[in-house]
Amino acid sequence: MSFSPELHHWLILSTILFSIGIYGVLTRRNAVGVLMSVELLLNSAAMNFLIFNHYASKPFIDGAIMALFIIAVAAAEAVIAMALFVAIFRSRKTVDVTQINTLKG
Amino acid sequence: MAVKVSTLDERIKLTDSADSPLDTQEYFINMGPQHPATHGVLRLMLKLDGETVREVIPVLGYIHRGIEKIGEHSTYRQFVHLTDRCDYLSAMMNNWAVSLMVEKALKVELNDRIEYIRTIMAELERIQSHMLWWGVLGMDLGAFTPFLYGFRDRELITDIFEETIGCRLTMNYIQPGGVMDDIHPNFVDRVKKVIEYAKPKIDEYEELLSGNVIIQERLRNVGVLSADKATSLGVTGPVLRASGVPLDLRRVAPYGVYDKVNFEVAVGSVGDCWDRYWVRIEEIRQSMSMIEQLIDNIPAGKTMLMKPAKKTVLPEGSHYAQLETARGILGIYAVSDGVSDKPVRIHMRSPNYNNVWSADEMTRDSRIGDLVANVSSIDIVVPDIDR
Amino acid sequence: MDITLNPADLTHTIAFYTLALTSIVAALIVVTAKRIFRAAVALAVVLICGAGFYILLNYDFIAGVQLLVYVGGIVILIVFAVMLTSSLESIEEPPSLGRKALGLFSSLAFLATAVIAFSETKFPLSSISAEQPKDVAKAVGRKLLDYGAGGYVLPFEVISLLLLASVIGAIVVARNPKRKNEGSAT
Amino acid sequence: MLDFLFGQLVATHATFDVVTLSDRTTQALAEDPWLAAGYALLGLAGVGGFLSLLGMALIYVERKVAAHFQCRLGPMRVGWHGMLQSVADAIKLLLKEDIIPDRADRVLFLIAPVFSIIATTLGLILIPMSPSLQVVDLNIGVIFISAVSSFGVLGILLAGWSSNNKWSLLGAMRAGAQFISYEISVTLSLLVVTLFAGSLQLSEIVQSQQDGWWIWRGHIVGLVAFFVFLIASTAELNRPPFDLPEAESELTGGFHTEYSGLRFSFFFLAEFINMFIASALAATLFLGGWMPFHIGGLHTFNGLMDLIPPGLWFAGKTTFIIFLIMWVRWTFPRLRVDQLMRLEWKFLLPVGFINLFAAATLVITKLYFFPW
Repeated sequence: MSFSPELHHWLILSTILFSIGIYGVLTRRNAVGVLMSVELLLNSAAMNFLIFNHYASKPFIDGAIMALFIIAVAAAEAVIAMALFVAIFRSRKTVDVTQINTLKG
Repeated sequence: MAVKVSTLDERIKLTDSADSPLDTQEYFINMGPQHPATHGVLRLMLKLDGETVREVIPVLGYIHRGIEKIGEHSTYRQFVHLTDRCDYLSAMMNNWAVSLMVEKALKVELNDRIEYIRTIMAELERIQSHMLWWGVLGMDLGAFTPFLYGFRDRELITDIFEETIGCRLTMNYIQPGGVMDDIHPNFVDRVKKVIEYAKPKIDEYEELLSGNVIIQERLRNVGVLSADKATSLGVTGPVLRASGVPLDLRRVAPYGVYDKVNFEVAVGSVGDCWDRYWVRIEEIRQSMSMIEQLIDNIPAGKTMLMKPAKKTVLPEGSHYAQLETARGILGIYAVSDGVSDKPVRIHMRSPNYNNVWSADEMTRDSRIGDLVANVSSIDIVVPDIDR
Repeated sequence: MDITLNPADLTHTIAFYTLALTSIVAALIVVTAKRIFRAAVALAVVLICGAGFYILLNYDFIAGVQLLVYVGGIVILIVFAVMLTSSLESIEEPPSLGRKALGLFSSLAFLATAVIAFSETKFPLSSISAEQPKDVAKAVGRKLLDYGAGGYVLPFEVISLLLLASVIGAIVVARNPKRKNEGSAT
Repeated sequence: MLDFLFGQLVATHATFDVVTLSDRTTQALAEDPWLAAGYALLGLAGVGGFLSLLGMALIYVERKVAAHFQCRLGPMRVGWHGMLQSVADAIKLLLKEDIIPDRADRVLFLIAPVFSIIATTLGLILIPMSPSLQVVDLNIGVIFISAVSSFGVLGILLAGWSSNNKWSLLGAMRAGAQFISYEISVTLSLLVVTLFAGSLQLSEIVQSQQDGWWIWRGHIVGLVAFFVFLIASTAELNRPPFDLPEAESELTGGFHTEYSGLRFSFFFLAEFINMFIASALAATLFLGGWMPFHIGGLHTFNGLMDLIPPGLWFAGKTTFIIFLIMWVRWTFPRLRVDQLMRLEWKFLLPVGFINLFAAATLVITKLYFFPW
């Protein structure tokens, strides 16, 4: 076993980041915090695509394109989420997810 | 009629409760007392909704020195010295207002030489005040260069003052019964030279600032003050004239030798910042032409008709005189008991005090940047507000 | 154990572990920081480290996009969201013990499962001699606009539509219905 | 006759081999790790020294230019014609008390200036100053520079937020909104040159201007892109007439209201270096960077131009653009917030898009000047 990064090192790293993201999604009270945890999840997913692209199909770049799509989706998601949070904050004066439990504003 | 006076806390509460529920969060912010755009120690409480100003509450008193109260303990001649420190950019005009009040009360007839010198001095001072204002307006809008241009040219006028009077800012030149001293032999030549020099400079000012597209954007239709609002707020001076009310005491109730010179009263139409800008630029031009008409015709005569050492006692009753300073109408009101050489009560109706309240009217529902332009276009001198 | 590394590999390894450590610590800050703004900054750090990882994997172009879109766009949006919805003094209450336990359990369970799955699986690694395309940016561009087999022009268009829709949606949701006549750009 | 004289020169100077410091480091890494470490150290020290020296020089130049615009002399006391004034100011700033507001978020308050100076440094290392004077030459140079500059604004947002001052917060919000908006226009005009040159690599973009600079080879399109870039990058630099985030007369200094001493000087330095980066980028993309003034086909003329070393060309062009930016600063007043946004979204953005389409047409139809 060598210390220089191989496929499994990379995979474990991205999995750790993903698990941290899961923890954040489940425990964060602030909606913006939840959004940030989701960004962590997306980021580690994009990283996985690139890792597999690099180690499993080097001559092709489909993984890189998937990573690009993930980044674009993350951007769209962040835009919408921000708009929703601002709207929610306007009507409820809070973005605490444990207190936003009705659908009616 | 009882006047309801509310404290600052009450006013804040009042505007706070008007907050629409659960929409956007409005908040208060202090502009000043230390703030570059308030020209001294004026404090403006702003109620903001994001960048939008919902209300402006001027909070006064940070440079209050009790000048009116000190006036009650000093003779009229001593009081003249204090007025320099109010609106320091119209120092001689403040002196003149007190002198006018005393002369009116004592029915002193002045000779033409005194009136000519006073008028020329007042107009010179109006020019330098407007030049300074022009520079400061540029600086408030983010252009630093006009500030130095304005100061450079104003400096030449203060040099003239220094030669004759010995002072550059708080001149204390016009006294009850005349002027402090005769004009310097160089005075006439130098004034002519400066006017010759400054005329093209005003065109340069216009080139630098007036035609600029950003200045037009920043000033046009910003801070509109309607004629009705302006009169009901008691606004005077260029701000009032910009709103379309041609009230200029130099024309309406002439003092000095304003009835002998030709000049136009610059009047705006919309009442926005641009009109206030234009009115002042035009006033500089008019003042120059006035000085040109007067400077060659200064008659000979004495320059002081009342003996300074003599005790000045005004007749019993109240006396009032007013004139047009660079910022508006300055009125001096004094009550004398007919025995003492000191007034029982003295009050100044200062132009800046009334003008500053129009900031709220102008700025409501526009941006912070507009507030700065508005405050600058009102051209306040804070010591004159607080006195 | 292979100690005799050449310097190029050594710098590569050092960079990997440094970035990995930094990004894990920063990610932990993201999910546990009481002040939400600090979490946002930590998120920026995680994403910058992510760009570093992509450079280590030889995907410079994706790293650039990551910095441009994630750090320059999304993080700033999130910072805006934080600024609009909380103040400097607002400190988030820590989650209840139950939630904490639940979160910890699920994340650890996921970690364990995933790691076991990795160690059990034999991935079809490409041979060492396989070469990456010279210019990833060019290759990505060609692939995105290719409408033959293996081309991504349809997903590309869908993504652009999605972005447009989200921008319009965001404007509609965040618009203040009461003040229609005022300029919305502040 | 002249052709005979300069034929030799053309042959030797017509191609420029780009060797960056990072290339040298990677080459040396395989053979001599210590040499590689030496190169890396040299790069670090060079960038650090260059950063502070350039910052001070720019501050001095700015003051002198401002002074001469305003009919005065500017600094004259410290050193010959005030040359050492910046040094004196730097010492003063270093010795000043470092004040942290009582209720501020200390950690963020302390790292905010570091954020912006790091972003600036990362941008600086990519600038090709001459064929042999460039630290790193990434093949995604253009994207990298705009990416890095966009996290400089994160430092500003941090500063504004952590100061716990409403003015700072307003300034930070303005900075964020302004930056995100104008970033689009900058990127659009960068894309025009990328289309022309067919590369994202800065050194290749410079090489592509062998036959003429893009500002006039791409005639109208290049010119429009140049001006859009100049306007939008002035806005990104927070310089007047777009200095709303720190508008002194409105926000008392905006995001850096609460900063003092060394930390303030970091922001100050970052701002000036950013001005250099923007100017250098404009020079590189539109005015040919270190590439001498060439006219396609005229070998004699080109040979003559090659006599001036590339470094001087770069310095001259960059200085010219820096002077332009300073000129604008000391002449124009400031825009209002909504006008700023209107300028971007209703004017620069459509113009940028149309220009990009025009550029694509130009590239397809090969309608540049000197297409050979």
